[in-house]
Amino acid sequence: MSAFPAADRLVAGIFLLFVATTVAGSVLAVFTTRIIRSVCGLALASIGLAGLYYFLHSPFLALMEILIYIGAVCVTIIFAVMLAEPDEPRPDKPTGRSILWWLGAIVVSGAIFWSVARLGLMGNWPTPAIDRKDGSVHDIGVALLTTYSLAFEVISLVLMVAILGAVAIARSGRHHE
Amino acid sequence: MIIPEPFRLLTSLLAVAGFIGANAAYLVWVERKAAAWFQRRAGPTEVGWGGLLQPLADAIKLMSKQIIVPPGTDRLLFCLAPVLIMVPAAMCFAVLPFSAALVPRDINVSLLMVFAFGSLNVIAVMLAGWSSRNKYAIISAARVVSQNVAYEIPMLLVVITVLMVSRTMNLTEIVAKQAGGFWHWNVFNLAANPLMPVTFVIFFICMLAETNRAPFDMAEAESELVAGVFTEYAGMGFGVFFMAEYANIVAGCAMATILFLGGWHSPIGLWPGVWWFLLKMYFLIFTVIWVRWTFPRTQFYGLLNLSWKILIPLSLFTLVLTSGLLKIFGR
Amino acid sequence: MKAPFNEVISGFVSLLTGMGITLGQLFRPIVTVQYPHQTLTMPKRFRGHILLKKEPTTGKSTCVACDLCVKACPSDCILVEGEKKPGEKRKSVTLFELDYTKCSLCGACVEVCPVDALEYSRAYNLASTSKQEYKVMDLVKRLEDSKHP
Amino acid sequence: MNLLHLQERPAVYLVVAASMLALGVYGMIRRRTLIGMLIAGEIIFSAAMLNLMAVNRFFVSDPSVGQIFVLFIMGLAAAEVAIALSIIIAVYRNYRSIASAELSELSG
Amino acid sequence: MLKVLDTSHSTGPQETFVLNLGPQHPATHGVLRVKLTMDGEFITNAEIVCGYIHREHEKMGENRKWDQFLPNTSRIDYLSAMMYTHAYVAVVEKAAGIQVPRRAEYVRVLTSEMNRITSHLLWWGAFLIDLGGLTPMLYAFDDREMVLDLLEALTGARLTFCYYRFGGLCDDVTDDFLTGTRKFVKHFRPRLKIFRRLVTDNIIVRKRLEDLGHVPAEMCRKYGATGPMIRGAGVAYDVRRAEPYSVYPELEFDIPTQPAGDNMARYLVRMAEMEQSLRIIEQTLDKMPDGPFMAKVPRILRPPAGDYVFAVESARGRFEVRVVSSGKEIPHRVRLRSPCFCNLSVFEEACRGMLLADALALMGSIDLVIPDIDR
Repeated sequence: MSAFPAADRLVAGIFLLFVATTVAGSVLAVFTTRIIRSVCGLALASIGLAGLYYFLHSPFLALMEILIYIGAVCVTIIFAVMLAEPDEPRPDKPTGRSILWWLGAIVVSGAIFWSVARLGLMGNWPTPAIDRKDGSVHDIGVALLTTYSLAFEVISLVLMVAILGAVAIARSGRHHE
Repeated sequence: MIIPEPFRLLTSLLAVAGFIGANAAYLVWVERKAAAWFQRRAGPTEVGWGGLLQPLADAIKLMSKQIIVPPGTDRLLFCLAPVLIMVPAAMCFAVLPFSAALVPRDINVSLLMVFAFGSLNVIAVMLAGWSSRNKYAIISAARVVSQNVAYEIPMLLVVITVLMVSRTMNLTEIVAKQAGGFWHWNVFNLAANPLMPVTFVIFFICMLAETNRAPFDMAEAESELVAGVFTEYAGMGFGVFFMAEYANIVAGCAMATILFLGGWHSPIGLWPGVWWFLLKMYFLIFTVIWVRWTFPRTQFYGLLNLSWKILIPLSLFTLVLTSGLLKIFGR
Repeated sequence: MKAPFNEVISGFVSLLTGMGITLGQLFRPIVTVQYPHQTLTMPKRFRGHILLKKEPTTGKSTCVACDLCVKACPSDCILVEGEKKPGEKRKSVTLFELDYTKCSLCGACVEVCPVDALEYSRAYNLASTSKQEYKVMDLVKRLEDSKHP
Repeated sequence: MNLLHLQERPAVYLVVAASMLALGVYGMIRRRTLIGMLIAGEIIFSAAMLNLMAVNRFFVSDPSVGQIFVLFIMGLAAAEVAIALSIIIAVYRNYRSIASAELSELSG
Repeated sequence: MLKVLDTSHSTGPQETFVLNLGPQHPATHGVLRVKLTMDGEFITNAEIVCGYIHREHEKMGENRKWDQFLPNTSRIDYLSAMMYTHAYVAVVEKAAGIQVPRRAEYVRVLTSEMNRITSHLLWWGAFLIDLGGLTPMLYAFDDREMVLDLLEALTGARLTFCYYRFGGLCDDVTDDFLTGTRKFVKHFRPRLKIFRRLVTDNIIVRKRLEDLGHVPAEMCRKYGATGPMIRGAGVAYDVRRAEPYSVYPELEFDIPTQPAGDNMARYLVRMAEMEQSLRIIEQTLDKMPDGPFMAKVPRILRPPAGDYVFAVESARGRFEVRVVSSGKEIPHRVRLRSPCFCNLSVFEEACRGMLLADALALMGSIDLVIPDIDR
């Protein structure tokens, strides 16, 4: 990397781009009224997140994020959007109650952001390790099947149950057969 | 030979872009010529010698057309979709090893990278269909999603089989392990799994389905859904989808070559090199074209049945078989 | 258990057979005509639009303007005028207009002609930038302009 | 503040995660359809994952632990999406709507 | 829990939408419009809207002299022009009491059967295009062009032949034509085998056709569907045998039937019919008598007053012409019963509950010629 001119500036730029993508994606996902755009926001946030994972020395997770979140979660959500309604109902005229809700949401999320961010910034963290080796795919695999094998099995069980449950729920409403 | 990093990056970027562009343009020509010859016609002959400048003429024609965004569409997504479809295809090329030295970017989990970005494809097609707000396009988009989800599964299962045999996620290493004669190629690696040729066929079928090629071209299905998700696209908007289709085919065939056909290794173990890679890849691409001009389209549910009832059980079976054999005989 | 398995195998074989056939066709010569560069010669009986025949001796039409073709035409697309020139027994044609935009190329006029004055043209790739050219085709003028005997 | 080495400061990641969490909570409250709420939920999941990864990268000795946990969360998120969506579709079939305000049958 | 979510008695609005298929849609082969009410990809109702190219052929027949209607006959169903002309010519001959020379009858049967082959070949190619296979059409056209070249050399036209006249033919057959036809028969038999291996045996085609698009014999009778439709439902109804005309009684051929009534049955019937047509062609070539090709016919025809009906088996089914003569130069009434109209009317009932793609395969297997529907 050292041969690259202005390498650190480029890297910083890319990093900021990923941060911006993540936040912008989340904002889009939450604020837009069209659900399909909201899914796009989620996909965008996932791409940004994948980039951040890469900066956190975990290319494996970055790719898994893309594979699972965009390739699976977003696609499934879009599929459900196609089956159900595409758009949220247009907001009616702001009534006192809805303004109250809106204010409440702003306050709650603002409070959460302020407190968590404050905790992150001011928290009494140990000195961060700057140059650490990344956990290789091999290490992850070994750890999955030794130390965390129980969790691994539980996860596979959860996924299995989820598949069966999804099939059962989705099938019960079918009236073609 | 050590090339300074920025130049290496720049050249590989340019080379990948050029490779994709040239392939997308000239595969159109190849497809038209091959289709014509399969049908005993002459194909493009007018522009340039043997119609060789036809892609250029097509591009000029497409670019000179007005880009129409019909009213009622979701403008942002409608315009974004053609852009979005080119990106994952291009990203895949960033890690494909053309030969031992000719790798744009050699990363450790390149196999995962190809499939992660490959799975983005469906989102773009889907957005194109959804944002068009056209009934044909929406039906087609729904088809595409269920098709791609269904075929992603056997494809990944097959890839995991290969992964277990070669024990690495690095594409360069996967190819390196297949050195020395065609009997070392994964497709003929019967010692690891006697069903290896079957897994190759499964991979090839899934690749056809993932790239929405005939006989699985549900995205376009021109006799049923007019032009499917592309119905509302005009001019270069359509042209980009067209190019992305070929870029995806090239990526898919390159992956099949790398995973199963020994990449840049020659069948007799001598003179490895990039030409072997290209030869195998273009042969597979020709096969893709050949399949398209031979078969009619499958039914939509026939397509899902094929995946869920035949390909997934088969690929699961090969996966279990491989792991069993590996457990028994070890390495 | 066996039947679906057999179906998969036989289905796969049928696919390969199909691919074999198309590959066989790939190496056979092309059968299409490269139109602007190659053109077809029409068979003798080809029914193009009608023309007035040129009588080799006089170089003129034998049409006697009897109006039978006008009456036979199902689409009303022929207009014939003739005059009796002094010193001749029969009328001779002065105007023979074909409205080709209405003509259905049925050949009723040719068949009905008592003096065999009409023939079919062999032209099949007609094109023009103006409709008028086919709206009124003056066959007498064409006969006079034509080079062949 | 030096912009050049932001990527090596844990606080940046934590603030990004906090913002995603807040956005997710806001979405959870404000979205009026089930799918919208599900998406907001996914944002919250992502915030948690980013937090875990940041802590894993900077403060934990074994680098694979955090990655494994994030993998688990991804698996759970996928399972959650599958279940949630099938429920949403079932609800939609029943009520022809996925607006949460209209699903008031259980509220008595 | 699951019971609560059961939606079989859902009270919400039905989730159906209307899909407008045509008038310009790749699958309708012309200007036909079908309004489909869809539930997802399933068709719940279909409404056929035809008439986009109605040309009043019947009225034209009533405004022209008897022989001036002849060119029209080959333009109703332009794919079986010979047979349609045959029906009209024969009904007028019946009315006027004209005896047709045997040579002319043989040539009529010969050319009609060649026309049937061209029609079925075009259907085969177009049907495969409906199914998404683009190559077979070119192979079919390769062979079809050979027949059309022969017929063009004989009649002067490739599609709208208009070759028959009251009392015979407009011109005699040539030796070139007869030898060419023999050559074609020899060439075409192996081609049919190639077609079978390329398409009929293909698993994708079989999966798309077998057991789909059922049109049982009952339904055919209800709507008056004939031709390959009813023969594909197991009924051996063929006008060539049921109401023998011309020299068909002297020729040996089978009426291919298939019991299943699905898309595949109709497909197989048509493929078998091409082979039977080849048989008929061979026999007519062998038995071709010498003699005149035209009977003596008065120049101006005035058939005696009366009501005359004549039917032929066109490539798509029973084509019937009914003429009412009032003893004048111009027919009083010309009525055309075209097979496509009746065959198409089956579609509305048969496609209910089918998937869109299968319904389009069904539509293809009906073999529509839109001008024949609208007339």
